[in-house]
This record gives sequence, structure tokens and C-alpha cells, in this order.
Amino acid sequence: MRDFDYAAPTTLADAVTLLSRGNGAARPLAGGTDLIDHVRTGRLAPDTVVDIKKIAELNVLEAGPTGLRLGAAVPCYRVYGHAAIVSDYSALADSGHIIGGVQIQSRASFGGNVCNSGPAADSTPSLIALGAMCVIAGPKGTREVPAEEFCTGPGKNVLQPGELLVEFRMPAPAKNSGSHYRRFIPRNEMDIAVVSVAASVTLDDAKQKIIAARISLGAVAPKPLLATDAAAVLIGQSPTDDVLAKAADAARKIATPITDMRGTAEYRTHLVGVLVTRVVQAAVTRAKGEKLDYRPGH
Amino acid sequence: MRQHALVNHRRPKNEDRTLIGLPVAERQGYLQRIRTMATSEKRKYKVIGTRPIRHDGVDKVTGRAQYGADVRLTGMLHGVVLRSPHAHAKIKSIDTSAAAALPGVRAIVTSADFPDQVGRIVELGEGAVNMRHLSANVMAHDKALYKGHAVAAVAADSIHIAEEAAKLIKVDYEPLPPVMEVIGAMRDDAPVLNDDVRMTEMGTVKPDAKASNVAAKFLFTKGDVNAGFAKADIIIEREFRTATVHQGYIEPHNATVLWNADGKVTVWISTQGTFSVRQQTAELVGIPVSDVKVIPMEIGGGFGGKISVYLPPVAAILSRKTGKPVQLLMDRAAVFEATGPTPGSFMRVKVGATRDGKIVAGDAWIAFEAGAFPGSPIAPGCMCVFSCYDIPDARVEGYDVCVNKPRSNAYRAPGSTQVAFAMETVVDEICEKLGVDAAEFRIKNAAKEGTRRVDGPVYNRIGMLETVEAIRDSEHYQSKLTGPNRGRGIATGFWFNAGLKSAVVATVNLDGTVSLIEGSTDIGGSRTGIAMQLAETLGITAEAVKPQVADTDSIGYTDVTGGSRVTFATGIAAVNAAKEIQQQMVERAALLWEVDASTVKYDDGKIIGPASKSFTFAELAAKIHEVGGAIIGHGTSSAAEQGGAFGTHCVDVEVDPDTGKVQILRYTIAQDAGTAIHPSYVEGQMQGGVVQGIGWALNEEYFYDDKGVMRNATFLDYRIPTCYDVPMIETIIVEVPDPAHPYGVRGVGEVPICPPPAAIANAIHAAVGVRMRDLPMSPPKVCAAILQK
Amino acid sequence: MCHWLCQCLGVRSKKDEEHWQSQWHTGNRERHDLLRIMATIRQIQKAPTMSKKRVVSTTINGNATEFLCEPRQTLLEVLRSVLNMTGTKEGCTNGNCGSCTVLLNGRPVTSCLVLAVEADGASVRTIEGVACGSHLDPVQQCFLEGAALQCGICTPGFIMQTEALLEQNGHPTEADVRFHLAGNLCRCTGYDKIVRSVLAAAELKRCEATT
Amino acid sequence: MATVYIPPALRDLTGGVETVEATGHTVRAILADLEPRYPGLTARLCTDDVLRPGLMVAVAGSMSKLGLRTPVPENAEVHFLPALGGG
Repeated sequence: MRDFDYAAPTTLADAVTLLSRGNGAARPLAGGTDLIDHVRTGRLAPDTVVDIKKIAELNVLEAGPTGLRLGAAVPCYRVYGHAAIVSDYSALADSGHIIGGVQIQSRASFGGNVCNSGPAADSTPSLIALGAMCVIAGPKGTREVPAEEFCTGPGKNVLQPGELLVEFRMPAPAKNSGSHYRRFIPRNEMDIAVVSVAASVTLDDAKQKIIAARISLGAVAPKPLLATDAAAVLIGQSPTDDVLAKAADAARKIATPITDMRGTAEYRTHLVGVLVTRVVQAAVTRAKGEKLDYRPGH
Repeated sequence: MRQHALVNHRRPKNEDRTLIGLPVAERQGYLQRIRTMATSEKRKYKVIGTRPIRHDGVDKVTGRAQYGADVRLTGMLHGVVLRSPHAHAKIKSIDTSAAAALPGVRAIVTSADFPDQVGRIVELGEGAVNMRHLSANVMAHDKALYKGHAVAAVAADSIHIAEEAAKLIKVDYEPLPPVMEVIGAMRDDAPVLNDDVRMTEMGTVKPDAKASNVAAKFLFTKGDVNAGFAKADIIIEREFRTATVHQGYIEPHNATVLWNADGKVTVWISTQGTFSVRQQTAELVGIPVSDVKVIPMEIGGGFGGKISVYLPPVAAILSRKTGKPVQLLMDRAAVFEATGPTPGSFMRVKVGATRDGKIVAGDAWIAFEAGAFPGSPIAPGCMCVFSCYDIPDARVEGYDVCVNKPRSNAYRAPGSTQVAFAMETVVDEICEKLGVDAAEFRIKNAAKEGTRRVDGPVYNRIGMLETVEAIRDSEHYQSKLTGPNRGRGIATGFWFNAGLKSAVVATVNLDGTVSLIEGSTDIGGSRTGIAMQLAETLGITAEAVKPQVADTDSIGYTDVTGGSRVTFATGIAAVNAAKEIQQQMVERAALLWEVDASTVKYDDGKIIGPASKSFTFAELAAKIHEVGGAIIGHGTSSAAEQGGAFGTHCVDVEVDPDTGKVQILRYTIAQDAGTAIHPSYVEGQMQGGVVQGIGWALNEEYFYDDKGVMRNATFLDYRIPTCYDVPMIETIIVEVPDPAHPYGVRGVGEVPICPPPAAIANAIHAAVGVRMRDLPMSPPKVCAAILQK
Repeated sequence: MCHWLCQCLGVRSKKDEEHWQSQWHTGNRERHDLLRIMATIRQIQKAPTMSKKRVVSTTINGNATEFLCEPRQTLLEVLRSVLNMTGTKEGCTNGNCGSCTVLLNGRPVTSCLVLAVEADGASVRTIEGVACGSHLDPVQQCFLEGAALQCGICTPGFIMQTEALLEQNGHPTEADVRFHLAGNLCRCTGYDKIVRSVLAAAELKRCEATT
Repeated sequence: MATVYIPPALRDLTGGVETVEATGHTVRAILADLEPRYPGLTARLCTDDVLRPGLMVAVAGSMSKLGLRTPVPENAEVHFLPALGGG
């Protein structure tokens, strides 16, 4: 592996200083499950690796009346092991559970996953569907960016040199709401999404009609998408087959997938419809407070 | 400390407890539950058929077992192989000066460092190899013939320095158009990979033959195929394709080599065959075989892919240049891009049957991708395609074709899985059209003792029929499968099983145990299977035998661990060694008793003399030195040929009609094991073969881009099954003893991989009504087939 | 020699190089040396700066352990090549096979994707620390008796991953086991006997806990 | 009298005939018996007095590693086949 220096700052200020000083050649290390592989294969060539796991702000995990704070370096296992996330921000738990195997989940973080900015990242659609804001610290202070605006293309995002993603903030869930994330993969685990969909829905008091919805699509465009039109189709409607089919159609319209070893563009577009239908249905089931019968990969 | 608390907790509380801290009775209960075989099994033998703990087991569950990559030698250097980024390119020049100047770099090799090889064909026990091609595969000469082809290698003080140095080697390539697919490669206008390859047929090249990618043609006929089809009421003819797949062993290739100052070369390696490595290495570096000693380390899977050498000759030259031991380890990408695979194929199979369900004729046309150099398993492919059935008139034509992919290698029943996929799917379609039960149809047409194969010979006693009957009568096949998009399929497969040569030496110890030295490297527990046959013959326990795999200087010539041959052939050698020991024990007892040896006999672990005199084996072992030296039994086997192995599989699948994804719900395999020596490891071979077959059926494939670069050379994107993808694999061991083995053993390792793709294709058809004829049957393909229905 | 000389002279940059060039006598022998030295300097300048080795203090299998490593060395590399603990196996070096699984502060990780420097202050448990002296752990015992291994290369990883599972879930179902072990690849067994052995080990551990 | 199966690729020498009868107690003797009747057969099957690389002989249903020395029992079948390897 290429040689590099290693630093493990304990304060956000030190981390920002180290990252700024590197002039682009310093890379933050959270779980390292992508970074170390990328350095080994030569896709990344940092001179300095800045381990950010010892910084308190990046390890925050708090759910309260004002919402959820999820530190960028919190590993997946803590996400799906958190009772409030499982019940109120279920899509996040769904994502965390299928990022790599259990060993990867011991280390990989949502922050790292989002910052790698892969179009097929498993955490990004859930964060988008749940309306997450990304809190970014940098040499010029702190700023916030909505999750759907964070990624700008394959491997690209809004972070400027010296900037660091600190945490995600999500609003507290409304009454009668539920969320779900699911991806399609050829195996049942240990795979990269061919297509992925996250959805969060809120039902009316009678738990019949959808009054709010957010849908996000992964692996069908240069970056994860917020499917505004597909969500709009659902508003004021009961989730009938017909309504779900219309939402699926709307989602398919914004998909611009590529053909690669994981699937053809046509197949991916087809899967968008299949998954939107299934994922919205699942989110509705959860919004009703019913148990979702779901095994990852099946 | 938490660690200490755990440790204390585990300490057994008193002496009555067994190793695992449980009373014996309770422990037996667990064992019963772990072990899957019915307790009512009838027992013909004392040791054979039991399930002793393997002799190398504790080392392997504690991390103490030493594999090839675990070798640590004083002064050892670390090497890296530079590999071609192009699938097909002329190598115009290689400049190693910048790499050589990097501090810590000790030596660099290119093909210029290897002796020239003429195109001599060398017999390697399990097959013949053209040495020029083998040498050019180990280190590319004037052309790189696949992405990942070795071009140069560096040895340095650390692996990191070696990696940096490899990047500094400048290779000037002239890229050529890659030839990636078998049918295209056969065309007259296709770029030709090797200018020394011409089509041979039965060892003969036509005088006017041009250089070609088609390296060999095979033709087999039986009877009059046209007359046969004329009798048919139904004829099904279909075309099939299968993708290139890899053996997928978890341990990457490795070699550590010391070229000593006295000219002797020692190789530490994980290999399927030490003697094969010895010969290949000696030939490729140009020294006598007796100057090479190969020390077998534990091997982390092979499945046919760890027979050919890649690294030992390279490490040997690096060691010669530096005077130090050199270790070369492949990374996973190199394993995928430069080793393995089994060929992709194109096949056309035509079968005719009568209305009453009798197969009357078969015709097959098969082309396999050999990879960069000739040598695909096209011959066995041709010989296996109709091997499960008694077909009066048949014809098979096959071609071995070079393409810009890694040089193909044996993979578990090489060639047979591809053709079973084609044949067994056609058979299923005939059953569907005729409206007959798939098991009954196979029973009616089964090959049996006396059936003449299309390649000519007549079968001895085989168990094809019995495996189909076992599936037909199984609870699984008899049960009703319910639910939408679910279907059941069956398929049968055949493999020859090899005999070849083995040697063992067994020495009686004074405490009544026997040390057993063998040359067969142990990939899956064969040490124990061999020890059990020795124990059975001597009438002692399996635990009383201490088996060990020895290096090439310490044991007689032994062919590779492959061809499902070890339990069979090395087992025969062990039985022969045991018989020698019996004889010597009888002679010693006679001396001790001062009687004539003709009055003493060896019976079931006892030595019995006149007048009620007797010794147990251990009693006599303690006294042998009173009347002589060590008792050593030698055993070899060479002439015996195995009868074939058959297996029939039954699978239930559920297809997601919206995505095309296939889930395996239930799987049962019935296989003829002749006699199962250690049933757990027989089941293990069956289960392992099935799951490899499931991977081949559903998701495994080399995915190439238009430049001939493999895009999925990782375990993330080359998708072998995980445990979350498969159910328990139910096993039915059928025992039709092989008359060629003293205990009736048949090899079990290979044939279980053959039927799964066809069985799953047939189940998919039953579930959603589409016929899949292209492997892998990955979700996009199944989905497309459903949408086109 | 050249490398050593450069280090002695402190030659790290173009400026240094020019300085020494002007200072050096240019007799034949010296010129030859100088050319070699300059070639080496160019290599050093091209190659990334060698980082200093770090001292890392860990607890490995209950024993306080210090080692020296470069930042680029993974925990897997240090275990195998610095500490000679070769029980942890390498299968893919990108976290997809699970052969190199160890427990880091009690959590299972693929040690090929952990920098050794990250283990500073951490506790590491490897396959070498699973048995207690000559007494096998129930997981090891059940793998052995259940014939859950053939070639054995994946076995240390499976055992570590099973240890992690059974510490957090003493009553796993077959589905739990299969999901939890999905990050560990085995190419030999078809997983049947591994899954059975894990279930048996869970039962055995429960039984041990009550006796 | 043994029955020798002529591989399809060599049947140009036997006028298309699939099986021929021959006498001899070894494969070498069998070929010697056939050569006068089918000139060139030995050269197509052998090189330097051994079977060509990649070829094997099967006698009475068993593949033999003894090549031309393989004993041929009375009334046995003799087949010339490609050599096989396993995984």
C-alpha cells in the first residue's frame, strides 16, 4: 500500500486544521472500509489520513423530541442497535443492517458512506427520505446542506477542501409515519445495490390516506435522487395498487441509469418501479404500526 | 479484564469432564444433533462408516495449521508480480531500471530470465502440458494474452517496496484486438492468439493447417445417428451458453522458494500436487527434478485450480538472483484475472425420443473457451454429455478454442457441468412434452452396467439408476410443493473419477499406534479417510493412526489431489501398506511364540497363534523390538481405474416474477459414494459441490468490458453464494460399491457440482414457465425471459 | 549504499541535491557514485515520504502487547507479519470474505480494513485467543465434531464471527446464523455443517453457562 | 481376437469402418497386427514408440496408464481415447 501519515485528532478544530493543511491530500478516516481499500487499489492517494473517530461531535447519537442527531462517524451497528432509530427512523436501521456484512457494520459509518458519494450508497436514500440535514464544519465555520443536495455526482459532493461532515440531523417523525429502505441485489447479502429505494410516509389520523411522503432512489442516476413527483402522486391518496403504480411510473421517469456489470439501464428502470411499489407499501405498513414481514435480500 | 473473566469461566471444573467441559453423556447428545446421519445406519465395517474427528482438526480450529502464506523464513524477501493491463498486446520492451534503483529492491525478473522452452509435451500425471505454453503463461514472452498475464516480478525487502517498484517498471505494449468469445474466436478472420497453435485431431495436425485459435477437435460417434433420429417421435434441439467461472477457493495462490547455494531448490506451497509442482518448476527453470523439493503446506481449497504452477518458477528465479528465500502471494484480483477459470461455452444439443419415453438418438456440438493457451476440458465435456443415458445412436463433436482470458484449468468435474446443463435441460423439455415424470424417464433411460458410452467403452457396475430411484423415493420429491412462482426440478450428473498413482508408508509404533506418511495433499479431510482405511485393514481405531502429508523427498511419487481420486487410490495404497504390516506382525508373533509363521494368522486386529496364543495389535507392537527392527509397510497404487460416479439432485425454487431473482427453498442430493468412508466428509463434498453449482447456476460469471478487462475481480462482484443464500443441503448417500476398490470406495468430490445448474433451470421452468439456456441465470436474464413470455 | 548515503547526507530535495552536487569532487569513481546517488534521490522524491513507524499499545488476547508499525500497515498485516500470529487468514484484502475476522473491542471486524495504528489502546481478540490453554472453546469443539471445515482456511474467521454472534445472541435461529455469517465466505462446505455447528455451539454454551 | 474401436478421426484409414478385429496380447501387438492392413494407423496413434501425448488406451472398459504395454485379454475391446484430468 502507498505510504501515508496518520493523525487522530480529538477535537473538531484540530481535524479541520489537519484536513485544510493537507491541501486536498489529507483524507478523513472513519470506518475505513472504503478508504483503506481505495488506497490499496490506488484509487485514492492521500498523504495524510486523519482518523476522526476520536472526535466527540462525530460520535453523537441522540434521539429526542426535536429529532435525531447522528454523528458522521457512528458505525452502522450502533445505528441499528438504537431502539429509537429502529422504531422511529426505521429506514436508517434498514440501511445500516445491509451495508457490507456484520464485520463491515462494526466500522462503516453513515458519514463515510455519504462522503464516498457512490450513486449506490445504501445510507444516502434513507437520509434523503427522512429529510436529513448534513452539518458540515470547515475552516470558514459550520454550514448545513440537505441530504439530497450533498452528493453532486459519482464520488463527488459539496465538501470543500478542509471541510468535514460532522453529523446528520433529522426532524422528529410525525404521528402515523413510517419509513423503509430496500435495495435489489443478486445475492441476498454482501452486494452493491442494483437499484435502491427509501421512502417515508405519514398517514392521516384514520391511517388510510397518505398526507406526507418522501421517496429517494439510489443507483439510477449519478447521485441518489429525491423523487419529488413520485411522492406527490401519493399525497391525499390511499396506497392502492393503482396509486402505487402511478408513483412507480413517476419514479421511473427520473431514473437515468447506466448499464454496467450490475445491470442494464432497462433492467434498472424496471426495478425502480418494482421497488418503489414495495418500499412505499412497507413504509405504510410501518406507519400503521404493523409489523413488517421483511428479510433483507428477499 | 473481560478476557480473563471469559477464560476463567471456561476452565473445566473437575476431572470427570471431557475436553469441552461437559459430562460424556451430555456431550454425546450434542454430537448426535450436530451429526446429520440417521442413527439406524447399518454397519458392515468397524472404522469405515464412522465419523472420527479429523486428525488435523484441532490445528485448523485454533489457527495453528500452517498454510502456504504462513511460511516465515529468515531473510525472506517479498515479491510482487506485475501484470498486463491489456487483454491482448504485443510486449515491445520492458524497462526495469527505475524499479531496480528503488532502495530495498533486490531482484527483478522477466521472461528473459527463464530458459527457452520448445513446445515439448510433458505428461504431468493428470494431463499433458505443452511446456512452451506453460512457460509463457507463468511469464509472458512476446505477447500478453489476457488482462492479468504476468509480465515481470520484483523481490524486495518488504511487500510495500515491491509494490512501489512494480509500478516503476515501464512496459511498452502494442495493444491488439481482444478475442473474448468462443464462436467469434473460431471465425477465420479472428485475430490469432498463438502463432504455434494449429488444430489437432486425435494428436494429428493436418499438413496444410494454418495457425488458429481452434486448438483441437474431438469427434465421437456411436451407431448411426441419422437412423436413430429417424426413429424419434419427438426431437428437441437447443442452444446453450455458459459464462466463464472461477473455482473461487478462499486462499490465494502462494509460493515461498529458496534457491540454495548448492543449487537445490525448496518450494513451500499450497498445492493439490507436490510432485506436479516439482516437475513443472524443474522443467520451467531448467534443473533436474531431484534438485527440487516441494514441501506441502496446508491448502485453502483448490477444486482443480491449484495444480498448474504460476508462482514457484518466478519465486525460484528471484531467489536464485538474490540468494534469499522469496515469498510470492497473489491478491484476490490476480487470482481471478490470472488463474482458474473453467471455460465459458457454446453448446448445441439435440435429443430424439419415442412417444413411450425412450431416448433413441443424441447429437451434440460443443465449443469450450480454453483461455490464452490450449487445454480446456473439451474432451471430458464431449464424453460426459450423454454419459447418464443408454443412447443407441449418438454423435458428439467438440472444439478447444483459445480466447483472451486466463488459461483455463480444471474445476471440479471439468467440462461435465457445462454439458449437464445442456443435456439435462433438454431431457426435462422432452419429459414436459411427453408428459412423463422426470425421474421415471431417467430411470427408463439410465446408463447401467453394460451400457456402451458414446466414446466407446462399456460401463462396469455403476449407480446412476440407484441415485435417481433414491431421489424419486425421497420425502422431498414425494412432498407437495405449494405456493405461487415455485417450482421443482431434478437433474443428473456424471463424472469419471480418476485412479492414477499414490504412495504411502506406514510404521508401527511401540505404543500400538501407526504413523502413516502419504503424498496426497489434504484439501478436505482426506488424511482421515486414508487413515480410516489403514485402521480398518489393521483392525485398530482411526485415532491410533497418525497420518501426515510428506514432502517430495520423503514419500514416493503421488499424483495430484484431484479427479476424486485420493480416498480411492491413496486408500488402496494404505490398504496395501496395512497388508504388509499384517504380514510382518504375523512373522514377529511367530518368532515371539517360537512357532512356524504358517500357524499364525492376522484376524481383525488380533494376531492369533496355535494353542490359544494371541496378541492384540498393541500388545504385539510393544514387543516387536524383542525380535526385530521397525515394522514398516509400504503401499502404492497405480493400475486401478475407478468406475464412474453419478448423482441426482432435486431442488425447489421460488422466482420473484417482478425481479427475476431465484431463491433456493429446498435442495436434496442423492449420490453414489460406493462406500462412504467418513460419512460427514462425504456429505460435506456433496453439500459443497451443490453450493458451488448453485453459484454457477445463478450469479457467478466473469464480466468483461469491451477491452477484455474483467470488471468484477473481487468477491463483492464475483458473487459466490454466502450462507444467507442457501438452505441446508439434504444428502442421501447411495452405496453401490466399486469393485475396483477393496472397500468399494468411489470418489465423491467432483460429480455433485454437475447437476445444479440444470436442476435449477428445470425448477425455474416449473415455477414460471421460462426455459433458461444461458448461465448464469441471473435476475436480469430471468426477468427478461419472464417479460418476454 | 546509495540510499544510506542519501539518508546520511540528509538529501531530501532538489535544493539538497544541487548543494551536494556543487560540493562533490568529480573524479571518475566519485562521479559514478554521484550518478547513482542522484538516481536514488529522484526515486525518493518520486516515492512518498517514508512515514515514521509508530508504537502501538494494545491488548491482544488478554496480553498487553506493543508493536511498531507504519501507518499504512493493516491490523491483518501486523498480526501476521509483525507479530507472527498467522492464525488470522487473508482471503481477499477488501473485506468481502471474512477470513481475517478478529474482534476489536469486542466487535467483529475484517482486520484487512483496519489500520494497525487504529488499534492503539484497543483490545484485540484473535483465533489464537479463543481456546483456553489446551481446552477448546465450544465453538471450536462443535466445528471440529460437526465437520464444519474442509480446507480450513475460512475456519478462523468463521469461529471469530460465531464468537461475536453468540456473545450478543445466545439463542440464534438458523436464519439469524445465516444472516450474521453472510460476511464470511466458505467455498468447500456449502455452509450446511457450519450452520449446524454454530447452532450446536450456541446450545453448548448455554448448557455450560448453567452447569 | 480383440475388437479395436477406431476413433472417428482415424476412420479414413479403415475406409470408414468403426471396429476391426485384431490379435495380440498387448496393445503394441494389436497395432502391429493392424498396421499391414491399415498402413499409417500406428503413426497416427503413436510417436516415438509411445502413445501420442493426450491419448490413452482403454482395454476391457478400463483406462490404462500402461499405454502400448497394456495387456489385452482374449475378446477384449480396445479404445483409444483422449486423456482426462479432474479437479
